[in-house]
Amino acid sequence: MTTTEAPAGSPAAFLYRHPRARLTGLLALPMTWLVLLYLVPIVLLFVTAFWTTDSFTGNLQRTFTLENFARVLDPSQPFLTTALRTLAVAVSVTVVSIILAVPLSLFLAKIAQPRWRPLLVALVVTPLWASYLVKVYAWRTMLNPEGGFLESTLGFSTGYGWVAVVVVLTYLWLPYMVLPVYVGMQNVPPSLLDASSDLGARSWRTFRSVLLPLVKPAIIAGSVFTFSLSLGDYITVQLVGGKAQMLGNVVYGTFATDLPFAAAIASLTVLIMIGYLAAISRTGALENL
Amino acid sequence: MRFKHVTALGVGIAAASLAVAGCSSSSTSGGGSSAAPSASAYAGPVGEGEGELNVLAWPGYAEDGSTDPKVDWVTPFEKETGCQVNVKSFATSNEAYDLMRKGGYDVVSASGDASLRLVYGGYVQPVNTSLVPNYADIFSGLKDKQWNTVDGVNYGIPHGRGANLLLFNKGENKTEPTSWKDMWESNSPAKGKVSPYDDAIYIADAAVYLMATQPDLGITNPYSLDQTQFDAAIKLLDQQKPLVAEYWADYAKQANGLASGSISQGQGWQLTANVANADGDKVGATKPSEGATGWSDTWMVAKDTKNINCAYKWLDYIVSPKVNAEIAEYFGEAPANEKSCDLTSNEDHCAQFHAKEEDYWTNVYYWTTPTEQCLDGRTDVTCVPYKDWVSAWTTLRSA
Amino acid sequence: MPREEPLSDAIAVQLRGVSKTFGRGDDTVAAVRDVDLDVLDGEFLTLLGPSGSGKTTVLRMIAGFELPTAGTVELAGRDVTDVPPFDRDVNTVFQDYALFPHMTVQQNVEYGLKVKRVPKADRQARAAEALAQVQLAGYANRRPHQLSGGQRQRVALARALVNRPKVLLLDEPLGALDLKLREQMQVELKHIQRLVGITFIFVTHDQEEALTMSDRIAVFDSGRIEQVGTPEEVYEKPGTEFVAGFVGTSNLLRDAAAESVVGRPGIVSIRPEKIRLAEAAAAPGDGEHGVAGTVREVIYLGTGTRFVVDLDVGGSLVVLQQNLHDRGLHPRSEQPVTLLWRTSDEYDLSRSE
Amino acid sequence: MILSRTAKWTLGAVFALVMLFIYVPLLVVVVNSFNVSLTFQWPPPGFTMEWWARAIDNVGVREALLTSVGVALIATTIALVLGTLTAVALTQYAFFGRQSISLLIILPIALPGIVTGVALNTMFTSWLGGLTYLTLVVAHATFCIVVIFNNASARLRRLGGNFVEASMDLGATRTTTFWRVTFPNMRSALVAGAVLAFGLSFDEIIVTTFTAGPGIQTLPLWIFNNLFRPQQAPIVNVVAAALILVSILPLYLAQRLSDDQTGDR
Repeated sequence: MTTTEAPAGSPAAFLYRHPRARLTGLLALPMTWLVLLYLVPIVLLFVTAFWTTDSFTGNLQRTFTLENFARVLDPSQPFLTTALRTLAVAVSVTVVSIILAVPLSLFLAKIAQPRWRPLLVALVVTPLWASYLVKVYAWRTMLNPEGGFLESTLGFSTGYGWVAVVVVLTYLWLPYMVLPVYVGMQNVPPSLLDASSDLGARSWRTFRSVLLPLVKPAIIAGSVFTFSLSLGDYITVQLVGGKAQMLGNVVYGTFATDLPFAAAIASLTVLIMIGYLAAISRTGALENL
Repeated sequence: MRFKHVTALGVGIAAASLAVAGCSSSSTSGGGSSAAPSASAYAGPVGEGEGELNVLAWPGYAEDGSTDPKVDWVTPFEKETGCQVNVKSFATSNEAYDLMRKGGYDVVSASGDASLRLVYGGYVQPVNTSLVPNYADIFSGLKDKQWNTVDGVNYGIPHGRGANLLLFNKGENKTEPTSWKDMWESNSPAKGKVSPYDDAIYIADAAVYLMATQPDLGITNPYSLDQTQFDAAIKLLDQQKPLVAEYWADYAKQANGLASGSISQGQGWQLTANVANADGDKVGATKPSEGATGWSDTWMVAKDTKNINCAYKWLDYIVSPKVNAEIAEYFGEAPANEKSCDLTSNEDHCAQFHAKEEDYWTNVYYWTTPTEQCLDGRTDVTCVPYKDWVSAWTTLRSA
Repeated sequence: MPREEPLSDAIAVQLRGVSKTFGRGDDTVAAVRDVDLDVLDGEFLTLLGPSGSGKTTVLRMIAGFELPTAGTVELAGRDVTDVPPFDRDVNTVFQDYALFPHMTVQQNVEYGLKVKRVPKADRQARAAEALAQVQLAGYANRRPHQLSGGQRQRVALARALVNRPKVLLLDEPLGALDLKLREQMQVELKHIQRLVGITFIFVTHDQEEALTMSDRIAVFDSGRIEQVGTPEEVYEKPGTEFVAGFVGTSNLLRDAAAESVVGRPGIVSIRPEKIRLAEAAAAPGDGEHGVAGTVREVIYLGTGTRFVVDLDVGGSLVVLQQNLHDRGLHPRSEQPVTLLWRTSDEYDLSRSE
Repeated sequence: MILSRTAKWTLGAVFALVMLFIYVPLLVVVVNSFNVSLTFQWPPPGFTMEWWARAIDNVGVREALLTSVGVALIATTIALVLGTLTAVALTQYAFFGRQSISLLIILPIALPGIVTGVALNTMFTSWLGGLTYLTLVVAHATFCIVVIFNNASARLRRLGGNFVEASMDLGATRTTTFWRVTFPNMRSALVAGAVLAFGLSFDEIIVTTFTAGPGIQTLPLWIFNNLFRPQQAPIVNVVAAALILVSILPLYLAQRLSDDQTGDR
């Protein structure tokens, strides 16, 4: 790209005088893309939840109805319970990930020898790149109550069910928590920790009162991933959940036969996620994603 | 980012959505009506292939060597016709129906609970059987049936039929079971190790069991249930739930469980048992005394296919005596082509699968899509339509 | 400081009624309010003021980084109010130098010529010349992070000068340097300016720096120019109380104190080095004013000593005394003294307004 | 940080345990890729190289691998353009609605994949004429944008606006400035972002399931279809083991590049 000094009337000069035009130019393409290819489909899906299907062919009938939402929210139907269970799984996975990621990152950022650090971090994060399916499948074979790895080496296995779902989802999404928390800890200036020690705080106190508050935004940023990825999962549940079902499975199971209902359930997960984002938006952690 | 932005966006989406939903409330999407569409079949002749064919098939129907290098019907077809075949396998009729509806596939192996929906939905075209030479050799008992022919118009080529069998792990079941009862009754020795099919159509399996155990309900056709009968079936399914280890949609996953013993009994296909026994004779399959649900499959052609010549070539190829025999043996079903019975590697295959005995099939209830108008001929009641089967199944699985 | 050579009367930069507000609605902040300013060709003009006084914003409007909310900016008679920076014959030395980290010193200096498509040979010659000018001839292939602060500063200067701009803008360029280096660079900058004859507009909050280097100083406060004048004028005859306080040490007699000492109400400024310390009972001589007080603090400064004296009539004055061998009276803390100065060294602020 | 000896030991122990938790399953996969038993009996009755040999010969794997690489490359390229543009816009300008745009950017990754998948599927099939290779690429590009955006804007924030002004001051227009100054300085961040985006796209299964056209098989789809096939499962293990081994390289690279952010020291 070679440009000479632009004459006063050049497009460059025009754009300079019109920051709005410049901004529009920059954002036109990405915003068109995101709105047309992401926001519109999401809105359409939400719209679909107000429609119904033909009882024989299962085709969409564009007649306004609140029936799908009524069914999702009907306490005599199991879907609210499913939503709560799904929420519980997502929260458990997030909490366990935090409990594991914080000491792990602390070790990496503040104890491990600096020259080993990149290698250790790579070791922790590498599983992110091993195929998702293969990892779940590995756990399925390990958890098999009849002759699986755990049963034959440790003598016991949780089998397939909710515990297995939480363990495997934690396994899958842990790196998404470790990465931001590790970076967050690295960005805490050592002088702050020294100052805390200097003021008489012991390790635990410094950790709780200085380090943890400083990496809180990073933890929250990580939790967006662990929470959202767990919330929408259905494959892990299919493979290691036994007969357990989460919201994702309901969407997956009804999407072919009853799209409006699937859309209503999907809207419920979107609602939960928006609620979560709203709750954490005050912390400013979204800037850290 | 502040709270108000998040909420504002949410509210914005919601408002826009409601506006759209309300405005278009009067229009109806195409294909929703219940009148059979009037379309004409391809007149022919079947010419040069278009070079490509997208096949939607039950697993085991269109093997290309990727499951087992020795099992490959696709490659010879590709060499013979120059039609490059992409195979997508599906786990349930609903999945097949949905994929056909969304387009992109040229031919599909549809079971009875999908075929009529495809016809009435307008997603498949009539088939000109005179362009399929091998059609002549199809068992007459499979031709012109209500699931492949509407108002005298043929919509596909029969492929084969089979029953959904009781599969069992031989280690867990010392004697061969002869009844479905261990899959249904609360005091089952197989408790926690039962594997039912994960689809709304499985409600019919409960109805089949009820036909034998509760004759008072008066069920004569498991796909034609009035509300009382339907409720009884759902109750039975609820009773089954504590017994269940996993519902299956992937036959190979079920084969895994049956072989390892983490599943003791399950409803499934002969193919599943065959796959599970690859490592040794561990799994048995039987049609219990109560009878069973089953399938009679039809190869159909998508309405807007761009590869009509390849599609007709495929229809003829896939029911040709040799290929039909191989598939029937591999999948474990009765072939559709009469001549296949002489070509199976196991000479007794047709006998074992009762291809020629219509009697055997009397208590096999082929998958059919339930409609409000009772299929068993009753007119004094309305039956529970398929949509409600699906929604009951969704509720059952989520509970 | 006397001007060494007369400046031409041609005007290099002219600001008329320039204002700049940031933000919108309730959050509006007026950074610059209605500023008029003429900068003469070849002049070394300093914009002096505390942080937030608008001096940097004015500089950025001359450079073209900000568009004025109102008013016009002219460069050599051409209205450039909304001309982008890349079309202005002006270059800037940034406070943090803003050297491109991915380029060598040579590439940094050549950059401006390169984007104007100056032929390679010419470009290299001019860059070499500019680097020699700032005494960095041997550093062409280094990267910015391999240089010391002073060296980076010089590269930034060379990068700007090589383009031979009509006006060079310097935004607190010496702020990041230590005292020694800063003093050295002050001399050097002034030298280079004389050498190349380019108009320099220099922003600083350091009044001593401003006094040392400038031909003229524009003192800023709260977005307005308080006074424009030679260093001498600004120091000796501060136009406002603010200028008196910001340039040099604030040493004011006001109200009652002024009335009793000088004989009229108002605000009177006396520079600390003009005051003489005398015994408690000493009377002012001819053409002198005197006031009695008590020494509160004695601060040793090396070259001199600073006394803070609380006046009997209220208020206090600072006295600066050279540490000569024969230094006269050198009172201790809490010692009563009389302060004496020539009436001609008084500057009545209330009158000048 | 001054930590007590006990604290250090405890943290070390936690680290070791988590590493065990992370690596045992992967190790099982790798070992099983040599396991003679078709059903992965544990402990393995014997070891064989047969599966590796078969995997190398497997046409399906190779084609799926090529598809995945292709999709990931195109999606990453699109995301690079869109993500960089947005990052430049959001870091260099303050304007009303900026917050909403950054929310919109993160939404594709913050909303569950199945929602994105079903939504895109519905739109593509009922309004835009069905699923193709293109729809898959579009879906992948959409959720990759945020990764590029995050890396690019983190770097731009660190860089500050000073260089841009300096460059314009020296006579370069904004466009020239972008290519001569901004871009060279964000290159390593973009590469790190691209590696991440590539990995994200390469391994995605949920959105892929809903947006891949007929006959298009990415590696994860291939794995999903073959995971339980008795003849194929050992080959799936081989593919997985290979992926684990190959993944270390780009990861280490990405790590190095983002460490490079501190740059001039």
